[in-house]
Amino acid sequence: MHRPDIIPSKAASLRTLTATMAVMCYLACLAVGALILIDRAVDAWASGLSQEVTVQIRVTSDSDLQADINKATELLEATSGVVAVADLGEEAGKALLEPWLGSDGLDALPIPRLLGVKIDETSPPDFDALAAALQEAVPTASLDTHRRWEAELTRMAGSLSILSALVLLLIGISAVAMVISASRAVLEGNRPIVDVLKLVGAEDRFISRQMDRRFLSTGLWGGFLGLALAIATFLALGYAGWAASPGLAAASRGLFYVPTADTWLPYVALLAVPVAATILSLVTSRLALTRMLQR
Amino acid sequence: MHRPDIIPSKAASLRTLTATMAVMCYLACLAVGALILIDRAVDAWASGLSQEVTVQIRVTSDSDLQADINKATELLEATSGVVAVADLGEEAGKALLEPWLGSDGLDALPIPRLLGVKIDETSPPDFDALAAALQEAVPTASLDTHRRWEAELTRMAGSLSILSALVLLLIGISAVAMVISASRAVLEGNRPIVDVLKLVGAEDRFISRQMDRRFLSTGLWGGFLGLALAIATFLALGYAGWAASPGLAAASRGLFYVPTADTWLPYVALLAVPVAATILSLVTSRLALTRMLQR
Amino acid sequence: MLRLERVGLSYGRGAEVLKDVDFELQRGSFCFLTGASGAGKSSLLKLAFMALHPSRGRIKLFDQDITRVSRRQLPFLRRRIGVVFQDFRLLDHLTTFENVALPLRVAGKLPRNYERDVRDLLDWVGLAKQADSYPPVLSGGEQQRAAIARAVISKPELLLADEPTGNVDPILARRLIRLFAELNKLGTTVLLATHDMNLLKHVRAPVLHLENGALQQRH
Amino acid sequence: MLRLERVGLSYGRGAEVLKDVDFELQRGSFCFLTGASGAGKSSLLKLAFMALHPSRGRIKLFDQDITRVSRRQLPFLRRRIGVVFQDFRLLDHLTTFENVALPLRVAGKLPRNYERDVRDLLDWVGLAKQADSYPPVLSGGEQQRAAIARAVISKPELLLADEPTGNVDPILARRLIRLFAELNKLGTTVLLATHDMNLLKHVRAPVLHLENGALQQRH
Ligand SMILES: Nc1ncnc2c1ncn2[C@@H]1O[C@H](COP(=O)(O)OP(=O)(O)OP(=O)(O)O)[C@@H](O)[C@H]1O
Ligand SMILES: Nc1ncnc2c1ncn2[C@@H]1O[C@H](COP(=O)(O)OP(=O)(O)OP(=O)(O)O)[C@@H](O)[C@H]1O
Ligand SMILES: [Mg+2]
Ligand SMILES: [Mg+2]
Repeated sequence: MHRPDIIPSKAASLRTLTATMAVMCYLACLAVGALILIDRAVDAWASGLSQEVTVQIRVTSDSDLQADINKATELLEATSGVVAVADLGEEAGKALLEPWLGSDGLDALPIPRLLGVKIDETSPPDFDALAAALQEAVPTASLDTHRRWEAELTRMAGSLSILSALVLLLIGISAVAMVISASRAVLEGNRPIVDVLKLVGAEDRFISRQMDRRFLSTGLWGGFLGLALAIATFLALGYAGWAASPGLAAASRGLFYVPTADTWLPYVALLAVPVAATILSLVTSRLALTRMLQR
Repeated sequence: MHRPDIIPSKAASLRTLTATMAVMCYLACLAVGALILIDRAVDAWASGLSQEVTVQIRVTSDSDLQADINKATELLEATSGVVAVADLGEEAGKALLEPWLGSDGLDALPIPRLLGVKIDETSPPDFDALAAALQEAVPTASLDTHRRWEAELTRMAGSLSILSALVLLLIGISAVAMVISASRAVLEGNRPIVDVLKLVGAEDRFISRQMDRRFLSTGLWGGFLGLALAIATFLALGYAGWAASPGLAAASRGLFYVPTADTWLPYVALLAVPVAATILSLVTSRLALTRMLQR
Repeated sequence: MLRLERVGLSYGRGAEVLKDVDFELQRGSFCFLTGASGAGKSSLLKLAFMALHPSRGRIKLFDQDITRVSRRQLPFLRRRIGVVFQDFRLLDHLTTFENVALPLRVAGKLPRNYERDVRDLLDWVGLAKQADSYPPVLSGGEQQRAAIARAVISKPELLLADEPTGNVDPILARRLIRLFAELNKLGTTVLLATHDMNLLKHVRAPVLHLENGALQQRH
Repeated sequence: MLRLERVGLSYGRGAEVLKDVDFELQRGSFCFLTGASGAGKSSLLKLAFMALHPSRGRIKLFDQDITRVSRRQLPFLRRRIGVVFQDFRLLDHLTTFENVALPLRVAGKLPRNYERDVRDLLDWVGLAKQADSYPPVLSGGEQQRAAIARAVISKPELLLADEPTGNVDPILARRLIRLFAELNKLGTTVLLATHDMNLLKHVRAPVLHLENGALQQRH
């Protein structure tokens, strides 16, 4: 004989809890996915870049090349964010001019000297200030702006990564607030039922088991609905999003298909969202129930 | 004599609605703010960039400079994403070499020629393919990679702008779903009261006025709480966020202080969020109430 | 006043609870409605109050066919009727005073015009001390008296009372019956469903008896 | 069985509803509890059922001091008591059958062991047809009978019934009183709060009368 659930499954507050779980898990999964995507993009980016910028020192008729090199090296080494400075030698200078002038007759020219400056990726120096200081100290020296762009990009990507972590955090906090509020409303709505159960001799264990079951099924159903919607969104982005933003689309697909060392990471991280939300809902209801039973 | 509200203000479902309004408005305001920030950043970026890349054509002993120029121009003009091609003349080539070699004796050298290529910002050409094609057709020609980086950055910023609009859209949809669900739960919880009101002779108008009042005050209170939290978050980012990401911090403050032509835009856009959410909540409750009253 | 013509009622697809009920309640009359538990007394009162639609037949109230009356008219018809529900239907978040005053408030009256009346009535039904209490803390009989007070506060033309003395002691019951009789003298038509045989002894009035869905008049 | 010693009860900071109530209910006895509406009958039953704590005094139930019993013991004590609440307290989302079976289910019994008993009892109280209906569609008297069935299904040692016949017709009332008397013969101690003077005539039993918060015994 089928026994109906003692805690009803059709209350309006329970539908709100389901919606809350679904929506908040959806947003959290999107945020987690975006965080993973952006972190990967930033990593890929950073590993593709050299951690060097170059400084060119011109040779003029009235300058002492070696003195200029020493002075510039000294200045660079004293700059925070610079890890190491190396003189790249004459050949590097020739290689620089070759594209413009061809290799013939280069020897006759005052070949500029290049210094390789290894920078700290995590806290790069302020390039504008550095360029100005360099110009001031050694008028023949100039900072290669090409690499500066790369560093700028890396910094921007880093910012983006922080921003998305922040968004994840804020969505997480919001989700926690919502799940707690909705769970408490459900429990509050069940107060008359809890009272009757107490009166007919139900043990606390019995009541919390029934309640846990309801919250567990509601939580998991809502949570995984949200997760499914999030995955659907990533897939939609991965395929339909091509026109709008090819990079985004490829990245979205990459989230699930591209084999990397940590392929399992997105799966685990995304799965953790509905599970964590359900646990939160359960714990909230347990605490409120305990308080309700105590009186 | 004080008359208590006919629709109670203390139901658990009403607290959930307040929380829902606050949290969803918070997230939506954050998304709106981020969208404005990113759009502004992208605009500023794009306007600061020239829409040109350059192509250098070397002079070698066995090449015909003018023929190379013509060939390259032809190829470039046929490339989609290229708007115009112009020969920048001999002086531009000299200016290019000056930083390395100084201005003395430049006349003796085979000065490379520069072509200015105006590109379509919104659909830039594929630079890698273009570089390869150029190399193939005109071995002495090369694409200046410096400007390519800028274009890449612009595209990335554009993607980011699309992404944030997408996030706003998804948060918007989520907020709509949540507000509808929570509003319906509140109305459902008030069904017994609506029934009694009908039985004691209340007109539909009377009931909906009472209900509207409740939803209006709950909605506005929750919505503006969310807005206030969002503004607090921007301010916190603007000041405390400096260390983590100076650019982000400056932008957050810029959202409210920097005088631009559209200074009013963020205020209006942010204000619209709680107002829209409250209207949504009101409309939802009205529709559900009308259905409830009809039976 | 109230006239049922060959009225039938069935809930959902179930059997008919009321079959061919035919009767007329004269303006100014006082009538008891009896019948076994589950006979359909409450259902009949709900029909008269337009809280239910009959499955067939016609109901006339205040000379209007209420099976055809528009939804906009309903509240105004209902304001002319007072009802005591078997399950009271008080609003838990309003005080006894506010519950009793509800029909007046809903009709757009101002507190200063009714406060006095409400307090007097509460006094009469013995709830003066409970005026500012909320229904959940009232005893069963106190809730019932609040429901009665709410039904009569607007001096309705028709009073429908469903088992209005089931939760009060005999002395209070007699007092309440006197209240109904008093109202009746002032012109209110009263239809009172009850199981309490003692009540029938206190007021000489016709008794309508429901059995197997049919109505018989006894005197 | 049940023993109140100088028990006082006041709600919040209000006046005392019960003052110095002293009485003992012998095992196997049958007792009526009367008193005006608001006299404190329901409050006294709630005290006996441990749904309320006395403000002072001591209550002994099954030879245990229930003002000192641990929260873990409460459910087991309550399973030995059947209660009919004045407001029924049925669960609206469970069928009549499930409502009546609730105390058994909660005590961990399996459906195959009680289904038969529940159906028989529903039959006895005249709810066989309503077994699969939900409380909101039951008539007042049907709900009351469901509440009574739930109270007696586990053949409790003590039965507390609060106005258990307020919503049923006199014939059913007599039938229900017979049920209580039958249970009493099988060993259940019965304490029955009522306003119905006719019931008092049907069973010869001592009457406890509450007045001004004090209890007087009448025979
Ligand atoms: N909403 C409903 N849906 C289905 N059946 C209903 C509904 N309301 C009442 N019934 C059934 O109709 C029958 C008559 O109910 P009604 O409440 O009119 O009886 P009553 O005469 O008032 O009984 P009582 O004296 O016990 O209050 C009962 O058998 C009841 O189960
Ligand atoms: N939870 C409560 N809080 C405050 N006062 C209460 C509460 N419950 C009951 N009372 C008050 O205590 C008094 C006794 O209530 P009780 O329900 O015991 O009366 P009763 O004898 O059962 O009356 P009735 O016959 O009308 O059911 C009443 O005046 C009531 O208003
Ligand atoms: Mg009835
Ligand atoms: Mg009582």
